[in-house]
Amino acid sequence: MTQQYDKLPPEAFKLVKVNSTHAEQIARPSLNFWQDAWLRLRKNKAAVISMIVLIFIVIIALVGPHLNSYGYNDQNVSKANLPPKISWLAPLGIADGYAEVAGKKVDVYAQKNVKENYWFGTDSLGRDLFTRVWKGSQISLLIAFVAALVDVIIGVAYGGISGYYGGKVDDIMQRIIEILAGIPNLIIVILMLMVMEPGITAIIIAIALTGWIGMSRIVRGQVLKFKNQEFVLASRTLGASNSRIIFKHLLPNIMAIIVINTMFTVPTAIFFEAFLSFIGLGLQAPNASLGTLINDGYKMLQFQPYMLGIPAAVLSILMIAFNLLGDGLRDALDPKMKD
Amino acid sequence: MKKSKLVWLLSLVLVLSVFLAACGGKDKDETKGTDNNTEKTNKPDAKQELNLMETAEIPTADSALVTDTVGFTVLNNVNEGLYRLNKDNVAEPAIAEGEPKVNEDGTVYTFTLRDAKWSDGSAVTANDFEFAWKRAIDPKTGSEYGPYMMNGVIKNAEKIATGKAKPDTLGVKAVDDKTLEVTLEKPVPYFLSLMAFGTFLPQKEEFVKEKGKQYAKNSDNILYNGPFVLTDWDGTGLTWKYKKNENYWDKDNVKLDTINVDVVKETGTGVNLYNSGEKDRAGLNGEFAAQYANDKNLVKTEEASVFYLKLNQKRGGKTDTPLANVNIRKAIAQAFNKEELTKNVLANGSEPANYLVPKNFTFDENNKDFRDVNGDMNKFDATAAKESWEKGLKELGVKKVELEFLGDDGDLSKKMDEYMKNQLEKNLPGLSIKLKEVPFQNRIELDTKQDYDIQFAGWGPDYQDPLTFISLWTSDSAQNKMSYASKEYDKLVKDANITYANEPAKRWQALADAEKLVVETDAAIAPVYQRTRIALQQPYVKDLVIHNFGADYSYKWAYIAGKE
Amino acid sequence: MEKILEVKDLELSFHTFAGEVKAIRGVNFDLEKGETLAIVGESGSGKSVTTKAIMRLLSENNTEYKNGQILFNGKDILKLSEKEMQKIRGKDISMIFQDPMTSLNPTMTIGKQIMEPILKHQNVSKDEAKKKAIELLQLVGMPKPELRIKQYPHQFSGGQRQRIVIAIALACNPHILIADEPTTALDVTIQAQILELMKSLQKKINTSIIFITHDLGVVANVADRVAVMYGGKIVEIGTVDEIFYNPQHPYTWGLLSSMPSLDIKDEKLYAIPGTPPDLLSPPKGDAFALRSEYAMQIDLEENPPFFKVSDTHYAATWLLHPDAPQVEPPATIVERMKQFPGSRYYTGTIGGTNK
Amino acid sequence: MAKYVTKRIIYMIITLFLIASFTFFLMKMLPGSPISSAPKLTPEQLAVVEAKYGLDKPLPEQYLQYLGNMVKLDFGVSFQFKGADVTQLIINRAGPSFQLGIQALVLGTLIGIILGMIAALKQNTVWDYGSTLIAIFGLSIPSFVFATLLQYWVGVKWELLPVALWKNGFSSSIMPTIALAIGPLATAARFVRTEMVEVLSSDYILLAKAKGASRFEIAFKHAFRNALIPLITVMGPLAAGLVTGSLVVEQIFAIPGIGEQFVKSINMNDFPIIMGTTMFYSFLLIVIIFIVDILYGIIDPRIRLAGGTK
Repeated sequence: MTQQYDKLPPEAFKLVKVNSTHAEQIARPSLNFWQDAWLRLRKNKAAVISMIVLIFIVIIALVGPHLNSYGYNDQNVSKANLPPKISWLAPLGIADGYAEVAGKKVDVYAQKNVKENYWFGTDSLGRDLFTRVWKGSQISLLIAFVAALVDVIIGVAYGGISGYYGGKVDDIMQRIIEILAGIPNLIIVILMLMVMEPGITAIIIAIALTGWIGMSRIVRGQVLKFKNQEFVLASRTLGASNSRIIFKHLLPNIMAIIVINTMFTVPTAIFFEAFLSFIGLGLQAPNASLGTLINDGYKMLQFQPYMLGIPAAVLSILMIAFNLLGDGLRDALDPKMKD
Repeated sequence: MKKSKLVWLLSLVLVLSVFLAACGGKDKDETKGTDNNTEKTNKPDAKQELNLMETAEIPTADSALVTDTVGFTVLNNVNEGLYRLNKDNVAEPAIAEGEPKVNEDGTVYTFTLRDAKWSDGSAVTANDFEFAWKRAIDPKTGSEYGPYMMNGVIKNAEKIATGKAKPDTLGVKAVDDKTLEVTLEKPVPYFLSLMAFGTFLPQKEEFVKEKGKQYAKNSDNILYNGPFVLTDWDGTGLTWKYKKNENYWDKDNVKLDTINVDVVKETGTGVNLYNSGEKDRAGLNGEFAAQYANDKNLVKTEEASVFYLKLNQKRGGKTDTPLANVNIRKAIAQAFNKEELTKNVLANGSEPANYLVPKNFTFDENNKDFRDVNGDMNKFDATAAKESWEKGLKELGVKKVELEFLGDDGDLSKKMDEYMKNQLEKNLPGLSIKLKEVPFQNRIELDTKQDYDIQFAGWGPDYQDPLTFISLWTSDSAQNKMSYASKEYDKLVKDANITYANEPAKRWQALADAEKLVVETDAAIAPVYQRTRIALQQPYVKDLVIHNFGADYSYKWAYIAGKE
Repeated sequence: MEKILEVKDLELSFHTFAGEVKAIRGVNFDLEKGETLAIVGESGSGKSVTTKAIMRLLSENNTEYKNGQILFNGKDILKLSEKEMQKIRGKDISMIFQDPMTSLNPTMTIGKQIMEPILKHQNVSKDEAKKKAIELLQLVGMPKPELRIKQYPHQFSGGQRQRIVIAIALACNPHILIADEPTTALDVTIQAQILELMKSLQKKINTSIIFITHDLGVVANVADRVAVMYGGKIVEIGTVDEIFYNPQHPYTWGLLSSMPSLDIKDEKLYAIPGTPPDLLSPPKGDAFALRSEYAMQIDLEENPPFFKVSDTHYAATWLLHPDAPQVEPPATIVERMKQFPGSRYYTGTIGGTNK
Repeated sequence: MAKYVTKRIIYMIITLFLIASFTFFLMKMLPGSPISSAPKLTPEQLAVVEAKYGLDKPLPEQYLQYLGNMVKLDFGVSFQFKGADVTQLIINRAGPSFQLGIQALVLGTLIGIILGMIAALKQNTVWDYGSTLIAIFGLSIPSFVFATLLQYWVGVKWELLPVALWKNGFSSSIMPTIALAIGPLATAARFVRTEMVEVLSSDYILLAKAKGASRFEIAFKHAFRNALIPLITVMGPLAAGLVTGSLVVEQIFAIPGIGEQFVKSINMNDFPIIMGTTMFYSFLLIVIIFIVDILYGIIDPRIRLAGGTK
């Protein structure tokens, strides 16, 4: 290396006083945990799209049933089993109101002399499927959210108490869990549904009845992990009450994992409801849920595939969106993944 | 003697029409293809193997205990009683050799048995009948159909069933190996048609006692005296086979060697199996029926089952409900569109019923359908319904009525319930219907407890007489369960049963009057539809006989022609 | 002395959700056969990244090598294929990681883990490899090696595990051993043992060592030369004595000042003010300028080049520019410099010793 | 170990006892019974039949008798099959269910593992998204829909495999196995991916890489085992999930299994079968969980079974 340097102007070497706090200012803006998570989540394209899709579905599930003049239980048997028809899509050969009947493509709308268009077609009682699909989504989402909420409340409370108080309490509570885990929950749900008056409440109770165990285990694990960490001990030595420790210190730290887990509970509940419909323990008619619609539609699979296809697509989109959002949240909220 | 001839004649006409339907719904021209096929190839193939499906397992193959259609169908094909429903749905002598001797007042029948053998080679004797019937009526056996079929028919049956007499006192006696004497409680005009019913099949005493609890628990533990023997049945399985019974007295007329039966509970799966060539016949329900409406292999069979709404007048047997009001009942009976229901919702060829006793089921001496006497009653009429409704509401002094509608939880039932709810609420302002859909067994339980307002129920005949339907609604009937009590009705039924037992014309009229009373005047029930069985059947399947009461099918005459 | 490794103008970035992190912004150094080079600096200064770059262990998905060369025996490692690289890893260059608790595979016996590189890089039978593994364990001072090779990592203490990791690293007599803070996670007493072990092993097999640490005490103990890194760059490099007793860069001053010292009595421990630079948007000029009380105007504008202090000692600070004003380092540094012949504060006689 | 096993067995017995009691009283609460819903029976006959099923005794006595019989593996006699032995029925029906369950479990986890591995090794590439999507699709399409689609296309349209029924040996089991496997497949794939990603970012993988191990060796010698051990912990729930699937898949493919009969028994109010099957499923699940825990201890050298479950 040579020691030949450019001649520099003398003022270049004037000492300057730099405020050292200045150095901190240009560092990354300080973000709290959730803001940081949100930033990370925003970078995850799949999660963002999923979130938009979910919001869209929730909105349309609320608004959709009012978008046309048909009620979800308005029957018009003479207009039964119409395929979807959307006027602006018809020229493309999709949703044009044609269906295959005995090997021939026929315009079912013309055949049945139906003037109006049914966007998603009609079911075998001539009810508008567009309205029913969104009404069904509404109910499915309601069931899923409430069931997930109940899961969260019971699971967090149980796991939290068990983990936080530890000792004998934990021992007893965990033995109970161990025993409960041996119960095949599907079977119990089915048996419960046989006893209860069928309906939304029964389904929610049945799903929530066994769903909280997983949540409680996770929460307990987290509480056990955090409760002996320095920041909690510090706060305890400062005389913080149990409730303060739980709500100010533990809960915020395990919130992330609760949120992630909920993201996976919701689609499971939707799916479960669909399954119950199949074995005939679902909602009472004329209520619709995605499950009952799929169950109605799957028998018509070969002839009126749209009756299965549309609600199944909505269900799949919901499931995929929830799962991808859950994945995204896990990546965003899990401190292990922080770089 | 006279009676049996009547049955003969009646059956002949009835069966003609049923058979026509069975062979492919001749009322429609699209079945022409089938007809051509039929004529072209009627020579039996070398391989006589039929592949069929059932929708449920065999709950039991014990003729004393059997209650369901699958069980009756199996027994009908592997065993044979004194009589058998023939190809034309007529009960004709089977194990009985020719017509029985009947005494003057029609209460003692003496049957002579033909030389028939059990599958183990031993002879079928009169004692086998005596034993089987006494076993069926013995309360210890716990048979449902024993008392049900025999009470009021065979002497002392009711007393035995209620524990007031010993099973030995039943009016059936093996005079010798070949002679069976049956004493009736009273003259029963339709007695011989009962003799084809599964409950009256013979059982070999020695064998039953030897097997004890294991009797009829699987295909090895039963003896067969019918056209086929059952094999490969483990008692609870989803599959069984019929093999030709080489010991059957009429084996020359049995053409099939093997029938493979599998239980397929999903209609869609059944249709797929049919379409893949695995199975030769597949039953269809509403959704599939509509899609295959134009299929050239579609087979429609009108059944003698009628479905109706039971309108419960005293819920829980305690208080009067709005349905105790006749105008309210009439309003409901007329407030739903049966045409639309059968055509678009059921869509399986079933027909709207404005009656209780099905058409093409029973005929008088002149071959006139019982149906012709009363014709249609309480047809759908929204305006009349509304009028009655308002009148009823005024009488009750209310503006709104909420009723529970009890139905089955099958897919098709649910759809019908939804339709009914919609119709009733639409046509009867102020009515709100709460649907309650439960499994069949639960519905029957709720029926027994009389815990419902409106119930969607149905009835299939057990024997070929209007009485099988009419007797349901007497005030002491076990099937009533809706607190319908009409002295007039009870009297009419008693007339038909006893007073006019030997006067067919008067009896006929009494039955018809009773029907009019219960359906039209009192609107105690609201008939909905008469069911049609609809199925896809390969054209090479010939002479598969479908019955509209008792067992569903007879395979004795069936054969394969033109499959190869 | 033969140069076994030369890092020239290495620049690399990570692509993260937040943007491009310029982790290494031009690093130059070389490593001679048999010597120990210590790289010191704060967390995030790029020490570990530099060594992982040498091993090509950085995730290929988000790492971009923007410039420079890493010459191993004259071959550019950055241009090698993954296959060729695999032949170098563990054989020619091997590495010891910071946390012995996590760097062993929990479901594999340690015997297998030690044998793995032997079987991989040397044409030996399993039995021989096993013998070698036992020898290695003996070498790193593990008692009863024959028994212990059948055991799983969780059956060992932290110090023992680090010995195993060292045994793995030494399995193929590597030319270069990279030790990434090998003692940080250990107790102080174990630390000393491990360091002694490494020193003695180095003598036995004549390996060059790159020793990454932020513990200057350790550096003084083991290193021949020291490179000081800050903000993704080497700011000063020289022999141990040069860095400890004649530091030139204000950051080195800061580092040394913050080291508790037994021989210099000072009540107050020094802490460098401010925080390390954000490498998402590295500052213009000298990255340390913002935290330095010796900052000059030019420090905020232009990157300082390396100024030669001696043949073995270079520092990147404008203070060494001939035109720069003479500044007074912190008192503790002046104290140190007084002991170093050639420093401007040297007080002893030339040729004398300060022992 | 022996102490641990004893402890676990005691818990298993308690669990079974609770389930048995719960089921028993639940059944007693249910409306309807096949006996009281046989309107053709006279009261005298009813009494006989009730005595036959032991229904005439007071509830506590029935309960004790039920528990006593259960210990003898006697679950009474079926209502719908007019006195058929429930235990015998379960034995008759268990074969196909077991075969399908095991095949589906093996197939599902195997493909799930492969998908999960691909996704983790090719993280954030098309491969990753592809296999993740397959997995989520598996989770979001109800098995009965999937089964129906398979049956129609593979069976009827393409005529590749038997449409349904259980009589063509192994080929009959292929489609139901696939339909059943889709659930465990999805679960396993997602689980393996998550575990694998975590393992791949661990220090010992870096060390293995530093040793000069190839990608393949890293993936299979080091990461695979560590990622799969936790998979064992979800095998219990996975197996339980198969029960769910089998209820519908068996019905659709007309397979003489337990699940199919369970659904029917529910609709028929055949309490003895419902109770027997529930106990059977519970027993199975508990045993699987137990085996999984023991297996976990054997496979994972870190776990010693002396302590609790974790």
